[in-house]
Amino acid sequence: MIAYLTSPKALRAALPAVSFGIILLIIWFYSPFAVSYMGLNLMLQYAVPITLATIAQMFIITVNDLDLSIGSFVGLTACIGATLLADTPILGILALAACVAAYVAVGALIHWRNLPSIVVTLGMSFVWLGIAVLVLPTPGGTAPGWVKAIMGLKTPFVPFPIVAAAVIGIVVHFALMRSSYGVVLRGAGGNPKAIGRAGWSLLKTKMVMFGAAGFFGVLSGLALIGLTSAGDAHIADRYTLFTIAGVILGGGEFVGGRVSPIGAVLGALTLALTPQLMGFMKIPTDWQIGALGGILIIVLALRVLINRREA
Amino acid sequence: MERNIVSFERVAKHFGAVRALDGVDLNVKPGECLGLVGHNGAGKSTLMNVLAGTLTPDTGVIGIHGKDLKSSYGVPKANENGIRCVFQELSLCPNLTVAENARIFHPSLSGWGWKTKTGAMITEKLDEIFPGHGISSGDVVGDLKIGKRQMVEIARAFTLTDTPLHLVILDEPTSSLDAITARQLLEFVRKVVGDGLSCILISHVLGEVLEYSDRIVVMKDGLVVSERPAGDFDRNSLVAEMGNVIEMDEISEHQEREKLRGTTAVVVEVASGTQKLQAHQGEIIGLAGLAGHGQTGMLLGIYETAFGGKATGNVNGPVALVAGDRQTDGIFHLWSIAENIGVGSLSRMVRRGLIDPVAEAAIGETWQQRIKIKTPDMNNNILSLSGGNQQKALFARALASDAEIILMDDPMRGVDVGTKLEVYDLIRDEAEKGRTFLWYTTEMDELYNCDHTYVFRDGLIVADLSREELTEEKILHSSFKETA
Amino acid sequence: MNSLPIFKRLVEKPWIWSYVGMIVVWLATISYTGGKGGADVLTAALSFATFTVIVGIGQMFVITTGPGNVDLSIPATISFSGAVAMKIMDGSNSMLLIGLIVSLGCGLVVGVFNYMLIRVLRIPPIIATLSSSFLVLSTAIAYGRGLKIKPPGLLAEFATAQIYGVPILAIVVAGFAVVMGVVLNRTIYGRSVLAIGQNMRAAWLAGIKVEKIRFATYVLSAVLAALCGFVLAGFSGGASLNMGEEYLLGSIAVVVIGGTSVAGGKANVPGIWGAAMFMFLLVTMLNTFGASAGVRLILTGLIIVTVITIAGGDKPQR
Amino acid sequence: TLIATSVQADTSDKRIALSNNYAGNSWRQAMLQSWDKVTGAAVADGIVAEAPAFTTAENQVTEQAAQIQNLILQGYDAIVINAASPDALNGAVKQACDAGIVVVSFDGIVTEPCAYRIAVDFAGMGAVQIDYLAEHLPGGGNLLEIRGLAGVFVDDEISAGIHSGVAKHNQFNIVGSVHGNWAQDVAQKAVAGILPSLPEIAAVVTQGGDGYGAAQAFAAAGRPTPLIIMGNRHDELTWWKEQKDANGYETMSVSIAPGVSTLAFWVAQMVLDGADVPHDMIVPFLSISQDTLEESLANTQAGGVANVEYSLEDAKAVVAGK
Ligand SMILES: Nc1ncnc2c1ncn2[C@@H]1O[C@H](COP(=O)(O)OP(=O)(O)OP(=O)(O)O)[C@@H](O)[C@H]1O
Ligand SMILES: Nc1ncnc2c1ncn2[C@@H]1O[C@H](COP(=O)(O)OP(=O)(O)OP(=O)(O)O)[C@@H](O)[C@H]1O
Ligand SMILES: [Mg+2]
Ligand SMILES: [Mg+2]
Repeated sequence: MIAYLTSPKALRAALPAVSFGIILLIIWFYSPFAVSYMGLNLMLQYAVPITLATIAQMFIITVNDLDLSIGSFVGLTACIGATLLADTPILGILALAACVAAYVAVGALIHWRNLPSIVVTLGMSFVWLGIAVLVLPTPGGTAPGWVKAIMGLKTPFVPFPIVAAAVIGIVVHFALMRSSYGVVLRGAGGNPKAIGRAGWSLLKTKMVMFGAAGFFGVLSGLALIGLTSAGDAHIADRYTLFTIAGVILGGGEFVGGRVSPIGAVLGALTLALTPQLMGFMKIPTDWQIGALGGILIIVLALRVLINRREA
Repeated sequence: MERNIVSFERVAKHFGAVRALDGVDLNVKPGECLGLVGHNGAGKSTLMNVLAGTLTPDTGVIGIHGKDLKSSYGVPKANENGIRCVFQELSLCPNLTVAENARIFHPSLSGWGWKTKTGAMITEKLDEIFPGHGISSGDVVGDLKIGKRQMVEIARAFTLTDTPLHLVILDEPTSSLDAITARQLLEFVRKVVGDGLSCILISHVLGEVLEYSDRIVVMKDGLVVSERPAGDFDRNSLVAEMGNVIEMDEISEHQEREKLRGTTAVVVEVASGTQKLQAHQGEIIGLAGLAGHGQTGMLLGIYETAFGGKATGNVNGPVALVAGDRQTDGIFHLWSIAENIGVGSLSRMVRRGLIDPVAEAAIGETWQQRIKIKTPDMNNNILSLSGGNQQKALFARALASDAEIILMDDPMRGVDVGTKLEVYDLIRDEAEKGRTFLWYTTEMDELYNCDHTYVFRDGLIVADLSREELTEEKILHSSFKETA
Repeated sequence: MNSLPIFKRLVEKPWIWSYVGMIVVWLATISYTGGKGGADVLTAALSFATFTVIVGIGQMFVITTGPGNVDLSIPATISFSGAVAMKIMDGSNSMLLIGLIVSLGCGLVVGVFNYMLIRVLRIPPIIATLSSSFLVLSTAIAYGRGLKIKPPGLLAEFATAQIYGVPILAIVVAGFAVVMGVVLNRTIYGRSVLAIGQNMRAAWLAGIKVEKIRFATYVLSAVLAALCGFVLAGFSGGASLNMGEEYLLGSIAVVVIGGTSVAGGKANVPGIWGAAMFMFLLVTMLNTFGASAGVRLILTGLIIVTVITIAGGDKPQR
Repeated sequence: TLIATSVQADTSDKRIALSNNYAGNSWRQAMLQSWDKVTGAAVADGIVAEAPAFTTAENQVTEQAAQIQNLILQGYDAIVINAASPDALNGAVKQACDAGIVVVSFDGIVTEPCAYRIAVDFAGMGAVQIDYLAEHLPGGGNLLEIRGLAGVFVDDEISAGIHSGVAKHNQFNIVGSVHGNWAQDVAQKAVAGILPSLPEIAAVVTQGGDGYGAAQAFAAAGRPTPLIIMGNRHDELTWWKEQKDANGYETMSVSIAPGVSTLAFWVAQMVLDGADVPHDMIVPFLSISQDTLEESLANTQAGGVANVEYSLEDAKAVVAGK
């Protein structure tokens, strides 16, 4: 047991959690108050939508694709959420369902023509942004009350964002890592030919994964407006890069279907917490942007220690 | 008489100019083990791919259980009719565990507890076929060595749930197994055939086919050239049917060379436990033992030492490696055959700072001749080659390079008999010219080509045998010392 | 009869579709304007595509080394090198050479730093270059303070000069692209990059100096980004902190639309030119049509997706 | 009321933070420098305890919201904010107000009622350009509009102002419109692309900082230089001066002074001091005319932006609505 716990494999799996813990520890060192119910609630609120978007990205990465449109897609769903969903709920739900369907179609297209997902999703990012600008030409709108109520939930003992992250991580873990169809989905990333030879439809796996990504993108957009209470087409532009970084930080790999939902959640939380840490360390204005890079590097450098052991 | 499970008539498949199958008839009866042999590129795998539903033939009748399914045949139909295939290039998902890979085969395994169920099922099958396999159902396949991966894939093909199982195709199942495990598998095949299942066994180790199949079909250049009960063949007639006429009788010469040991300079020296691996210039050194006992690790250590990574010993001279696990260690799947060969000799092809396409083509042509790579055009993609021919290309890569020390990681996987003998000659010639070979092999016969053999167990050298001392018993004895 | 194989061979080229897209978009533009300004649009496209091509070539080599390899520090490097070079030259022609050397030096430093993160600290390239881009941008801010200093006259002249409507810079960069195409296909370095991109382990076992090649590739990308920063500052009258921003996804897009495989191991240089021109002309076409911002964005996206769909992906090998 | 004479609260132990979302252009750099300069002096004089500036690494609503939450946790007494979005930060701003923190927004203002707003009349900034053109080009003509970043409210407001101006002076006609994303290079690229297809252009209307890029694009295309409205950047003013000296070129320049950040600082200080401050204030934009060009150019740092910094007195005047 102890041998297993100190084995490189276990350490690598624990890495995302360790990175997150270390950042939390340093924050505690700067401001013990921040690591309280209220502090954690404040610091991690915006991690919830990022976590959801990161999971969406992870689904796509599982089948060896990459989604460069998730940021603008989240922006679009946020805009729909703050306008249609709030004004005419039925229409809003239909519109959001259409968004998910569009994701499914993109997945099907990529499979059908064997296209590089990077270009297709890059193109789609313009499409989503364009629709968002048409739906909501200038920022505004209001989030439906129930969305705000959910995001403002005061859970007992443990702050809502942590509960939410845990629930997301566990649900997705069971769906993708433990369920029997999840095996097929991950297998489609590991060796698509083998999955095809065993009689499964690769088209279906692509569509399921893109659909799941679209669904989580919608959740992310709604969670976001639940916090901001208003929409904005550009609200999540940078999610695209951050979600990719989150998946990788969580131990995922670009190809081969090697992903970890819990790792991805922790990766997203780490990325959300890093700027918070920076806020506490009085850094001169010029170097604030750089400091984020520096902290990321230091956190990631932990890998060396583990990889050294492995070598 | 029972109906044939498979009855193919005039099945043909062309890839551009290559006639992989040129009108093949094939029958498989219930409860028989059908041996399928043929030179590299004869069309065996193509035929099996058609049977497994992964390739659609251009023409021909696909009779399964007495019905012609030509138009609708595909993977789902094959599954429905209880036909499973262990492909030559393995078809496992490296990111999944052993149990998860087994689940892929059985859509009905789902719901709560599927993981336990599947794990038990595959472990049971592994225990049944390969006692003492040392694989856990929770192991991630990518972490397993190629031999173990092959065991998993074989065991998986024999697992049973609610779909029927009539025929298991084994396309070179023993190529990455050592002698002991190969025997375990073949005994198992006999047993299930006795129970009424049918198997198709493809192998280049003719002894296996002769001993374990009921009937043998010989293929040559996309055609079936002979089909008889196994008892009607012997090794020589089989070789003759395949179109090769060479036989081996060079053992005496080798004993001569063995006496030279020590007269040339030591080019490789690596300590291993209490023993020491030593290779002199011009020697052919065999690395023996059961698969996965540190032979590949030794070769990689030497390779890394030569390239200035870590220093595990002394290596004097440039090295090249012939990979055995061609999919992960050898092939550049986007490149042509010529490029795959040339990559080992890049610096020699440079003229005035640029790689000279003429020189590259020349190297390709030379080696196509010397090692008989079966292709109409060396500019074709490497994957258009049959498995054995891909392996030959990797051989050519190493031999074409200017390396003086050649490391071979069980390099004959899937190479046909005729070519093997030619390659043995080639190796001996090159050794005469001063090249040194370190040759890991799982085939006993190949060790007789070596001047000196080291036996590995648990990652260490446990025996050091000269050519005269070499016997199968000694090797087996050393490989199993602990348990014996 | 004879023309058929040529046509077929062309259709099989991965880069052809970016040129087809470019020509279609250009034709659509000039037919809208009734043929007016067709040549001038091409001139403009050439001058702006040039910058994308410079960074695109570096990005191409990085992407070709395999999945997960991408250089996200290009925008920061452009801004950094531009700012440093402009400040050092301070508009003086005599400092031109020194400015260029310092600028390329900036790229070298960034490239080495990126590689150290990837190799020594084993950080996945995408996060390594993202992190380093933050550091580089901070350095640019601290050093340049966002001030826009004019480039030396000679540099500005060179960067904007034309003969017969063809920008000199575009000619130079076209020449450079040809050289890099040869480097890709006919040198040991290029072959090694292609091999590593297909299978790093196999490349290592085939005797390729994997790590030296990866090092060279990341340095090449950063140095080209620095060069782009240098000429771009010359072209647009000074460096600004945000001048690299559009090259983040832009550099990736032109590489992939140009027919380079994101899975690694397959690359081509001509496609980068076609894709860079295509992207510029696409925006121009939609601007000319005068559609509203939303519609323009949607059409941009749909046209990109359409072109890539027609081009199709790799045919799977056996 | 009794404020005027009452003893005002002492703000020497108060801490004010600047929440900024972008540092990647010269305008933001000037804004941060003005802040440092003015608040540095204020801290030295003991007016406030500290007044650091915080910039997010990415120009994103979500990051700025998280940053505001961080500032709440750090217990600042007031947060001065240049917001990435007028509505989408309301959630975080509300949280700050609820924690008893004074929030003052400027340039990029927030709509949350509890916050103070120092608004720029962006629509006016657009309209004034056309008014100027109507005066100088009475015959009218074709206009090229360079816009900012699609989907951002500042872009919409300025553009709306321009379009209302064109509606009023119908001798003008917008024949082309491109998005320059407020980056000179992007603007130059977009203009260069559309220019060949456009008829003769009489004037270019802009949103700030795009003028020089437009001028270069016209020069590169070999087209006559139209009247280009400038945006107070040093390179624009320098180019204008050169043209003016060479051929008497006439135009105007209009933008917001980056020093508005210091006005916001003083407003925050006044609120903490107990002064009665209205929640909505308007700050004039800074415009430069043919006559004030030389003077403005002389006062502008090379490579920077024309600027005005505010003192407490200036702030009081603005608060009083003068
Ligand atoms: N996808 C393909 N494209 C082009 N040629 C192909 C393709 N697949 C097979 N071939 C060719 O068809 C012929 C038969 O190949 P096949 O793999 O069936 O041979 P094999 O008998 O299995 O040989 P081996 O013993 O080496 O595995 C070979 O010449 C091979 O090059
Ligand atoms: N499968 C593998 N794939 C890639 N690199 C590997 C692999 N296994 C080990 N390595 C490591 O990569 C390192 C670099 O190998 P390589 O010889 O390509 O580098 P190099 O460019 O020659 O640099 P150096 O001068 O440091 O050896 C080796 O030290 C080796 O340990
Ligand atoms: Mg075969
Ligand atoms: Mg080396």
